[in-house]
Amino acid sequence: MLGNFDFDVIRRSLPYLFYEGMTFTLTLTALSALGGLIFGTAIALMRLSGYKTLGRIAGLYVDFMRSLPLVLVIFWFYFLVPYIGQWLTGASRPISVGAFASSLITFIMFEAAYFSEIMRAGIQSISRGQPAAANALGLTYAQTMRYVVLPQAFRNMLPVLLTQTIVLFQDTSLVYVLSIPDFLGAASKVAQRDGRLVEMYLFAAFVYFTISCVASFGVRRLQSRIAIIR
Amino acid sequence: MNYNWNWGIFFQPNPMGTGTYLDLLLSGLALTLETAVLAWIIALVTGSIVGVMRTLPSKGAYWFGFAYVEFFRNMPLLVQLFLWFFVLPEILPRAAGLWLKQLPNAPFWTASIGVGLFMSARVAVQLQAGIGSLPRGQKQAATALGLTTVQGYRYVLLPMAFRIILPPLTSEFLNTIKNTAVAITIGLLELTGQARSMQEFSFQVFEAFTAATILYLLVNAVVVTGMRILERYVAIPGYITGK
Amino acid sequence: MIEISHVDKWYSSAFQVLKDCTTSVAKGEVVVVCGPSGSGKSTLIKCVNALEPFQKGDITVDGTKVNDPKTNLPKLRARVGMVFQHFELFPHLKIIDNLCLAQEKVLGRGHDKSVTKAMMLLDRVGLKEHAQKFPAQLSGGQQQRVAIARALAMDPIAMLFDEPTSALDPEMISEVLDVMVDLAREGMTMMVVTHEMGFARKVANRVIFMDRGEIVEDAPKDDFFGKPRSDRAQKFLSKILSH
Amino acid sequence: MKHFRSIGLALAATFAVSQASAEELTGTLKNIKDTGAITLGFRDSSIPFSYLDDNQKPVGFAMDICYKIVDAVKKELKLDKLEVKLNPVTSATRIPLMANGTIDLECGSTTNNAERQKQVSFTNTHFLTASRYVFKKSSGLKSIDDLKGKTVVSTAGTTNIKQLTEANVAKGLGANIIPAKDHAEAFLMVETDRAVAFVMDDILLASLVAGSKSPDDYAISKDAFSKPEPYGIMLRKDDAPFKKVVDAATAALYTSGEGQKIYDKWFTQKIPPKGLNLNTPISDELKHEFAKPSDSPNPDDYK
Repeated sequence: MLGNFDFDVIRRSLPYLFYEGMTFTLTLTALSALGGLIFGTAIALMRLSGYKTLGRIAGLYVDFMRSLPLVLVIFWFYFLVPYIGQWLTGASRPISVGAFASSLITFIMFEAAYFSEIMRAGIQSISRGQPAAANALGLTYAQTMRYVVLPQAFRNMLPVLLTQTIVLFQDTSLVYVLSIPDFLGAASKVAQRDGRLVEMYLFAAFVYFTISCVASFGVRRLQSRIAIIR
Repeated sequence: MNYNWNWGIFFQPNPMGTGTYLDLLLSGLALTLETAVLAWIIALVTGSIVGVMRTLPSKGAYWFGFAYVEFFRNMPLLVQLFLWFFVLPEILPRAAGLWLKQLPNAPFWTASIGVGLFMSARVAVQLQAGIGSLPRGQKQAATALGLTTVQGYRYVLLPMAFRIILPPLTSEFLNTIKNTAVAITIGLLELTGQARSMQEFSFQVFEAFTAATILYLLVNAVVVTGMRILERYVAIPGYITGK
Repeated sequence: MIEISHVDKWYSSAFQVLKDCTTSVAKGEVVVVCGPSGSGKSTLIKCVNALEPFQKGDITVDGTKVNDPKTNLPKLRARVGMVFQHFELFPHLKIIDNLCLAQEKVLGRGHDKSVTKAMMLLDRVGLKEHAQKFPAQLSGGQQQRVAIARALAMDPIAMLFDEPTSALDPEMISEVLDVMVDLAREGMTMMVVTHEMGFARKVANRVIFMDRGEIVEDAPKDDFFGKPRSDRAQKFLSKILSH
Repeated sequence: MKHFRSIGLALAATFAVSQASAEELTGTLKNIKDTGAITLGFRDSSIPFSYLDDNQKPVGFAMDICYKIVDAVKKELKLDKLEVKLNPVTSATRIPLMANGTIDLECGSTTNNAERQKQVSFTNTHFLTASRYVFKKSSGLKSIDDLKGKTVVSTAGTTNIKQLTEANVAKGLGANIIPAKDHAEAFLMVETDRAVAFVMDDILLASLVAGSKSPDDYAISKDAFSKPEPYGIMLRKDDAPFKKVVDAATAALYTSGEGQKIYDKWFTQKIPPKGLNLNTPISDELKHEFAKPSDSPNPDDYK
């Protein structure tokens, strides 16, 4: 069976797969991770703020997002984001949001729920003495968080955050359902056009596997280095 | 908002002739649960075997477990489903491939096995961590009493390890349910898929997705409650696990 | 009964934990092993029932060579009772089930017979009324007595104790030692790693002193406490007896 | 009805330019003017209407028509520059994406029917096609009834899957219907024996077969699930000024004979990516429609 293998189809489509597909995937991953981290940290701080209502709203958001399949959330946001934009800006008609922006918003909102749980655990892992000491020095709540608590929480949680980012990298492949040409979408377009499923899907699997493997190997190295420093 | 709301749509007949649109969604929910349960059984069984292998002193078993977990953890689920659904039948001998492709309910079986194996790697990691968290003396005590390795795992290590990892296993089970939605890409008409069909046939996008969302939330609540009860049921008096 | 001859053990090529250890325990004899922490005494006792592998030398228990690959280790271990520093009761099993598990699974005893035996032994260590409790509901001293009963339920030909009282609060030490003294007086062959010199004085036949993986001293009790020959043993004794 | 429409059309064609400039801009036109951009929805594999060529750029008959519309819009709004954004859509996403403003025109093979007109609008018809199924000759299928108990695929969100589902119920076929994301994926299901038949508009089936690895293996059913139905470029509902411009542009295109030229380019000549020739000369019905453009969803209006 492998005799019919057409490696040439991979070679011919490499520019498209990587310049368009992989660029889309990696940009989406990086920006979503960044946005998800910022938004997730905000949610974590809300949950730990001590304001009951604020904490409850944040908690509900996290539970809500974590109850839904990503595929459903992707559909939701793809169709809903323009209306939200209209509502936010008070425009007379839905705001046109492109495929990339829409996916980006989706992943930021979705991943924030997961990043917030990580950051919450990170903040809670810091001994109570730290904020107490910061307060004793006269730092405000915001300063305590900004200069004392969050940097430590972030450093402690860095390996977990990076692992979650690898999961996110894999999850971005789900924009396939919207026919958006991310890496997998691009591969499947070539696969279907040329009838070369076996080659293209095996190649896509290989690429995702290699990148994730190298990345998680790096995270493990980082983890053991952090373990030594502690 | 320029949109015609119509919440009565759920009680109108669906074009499949299987009752109302609500029935359509409920049939999707049933398929979601069936797929998830079968996938979960596969994940638990293979995940446990692999997880145990990773704790055995044998180098070979350890490396097999390691490779297994890395293989299934480093590829998107969607890609794995494509491998099982589109690629596997093509690289098998023609007759076997054809048989596989013409199986009735091929998407269901592919999704169950695909999601099951994907989740098994996560179960394996959890179980390995659970076993690792037990005091080393437990294994030695079992060995000193003359229990074989199999008996030691069966009667001593696994009952404790599974109790310890019950909370993370709960979220992995919830992930399994959610992950079945990825199988709409291979034509499985589970809850998200049926919500999408409803949207396509009735054009009532937001009603369809709202209903699916509510159903997922309900399933989540039921599973979480069920697992809490299970946790309480298997809790050991006087022994505090984790939290 | 237990023959240890020229045993060497390394963890890595650089770190030798046992150096040419040779000693023996005769039938009905009680031997106390003592020495500073890290001296290899726990390792030595764990080598006796092959919980720890060793690279050189031989250990024979009741005529069976421990380090022979053909030896059925579970069978051998079932005949040698072992008590651990941290008790290592199985937390998910009731006290009675802790005692019955190995009887049924290893010795193949019937359930009723195992229960009768277990109850008899629990009665003997004074814990009959706790049979239906879980380990975490018992105090440390009670748990260690259960652990002794669990080992005895296997009808061992010899008992190994690995610092059985060192994890206990002071007020619980004596209840455990009392059980051990009774056992010694009944003629059980015992090898005991402990710092309890009172116990050694009372029932030991011989005392072995270890330091840095070596058996420095191996003498009858009275000789050991009367006129220890080595500096190291003298220093050790003066330290632990000074209070 | 038809009469009324053609009057409206004539009016639109005559007064579109002067009216729009005199009035305050609203809706899509205002948005296009404000942003200087128009977004076209395109399809992956609706050959030859809207599909990706070798450079993964969307091309096709409907794309050409859309670019003509874009020119008209540009002229209408007196813009020097009009950026054209392209957004991929599937059968399942095109209607929600039109409704939520992501795309302004959908350039593909979308059937214009009364039900969809409740959600979106269509401009003048650019093609007529009936719903049939493709199968491998080796499977020996003949009629719709032969699909009994078989696995049949169609594209999610199309009128075809709906017609198939309805036929399945009405005729008690008990066929197992699988939805696919797009036409190429659906055809692949038949090619790899996952499904015995793919129900779709016959023109799309014909192009998929022609472009396949071994076109001789496939045949298209004589039986149809529907009368020939009209395809239209889709636009947002309740946006009369924009529709006026689009209708005028397409009407002008079709009546001038340029429509026929574009048609011939895609249906009777070699097309990318593989130099395929579909050899499908224009039908009498469509010729008639081009002479008198109409946006009616009723198939009977095109006889």
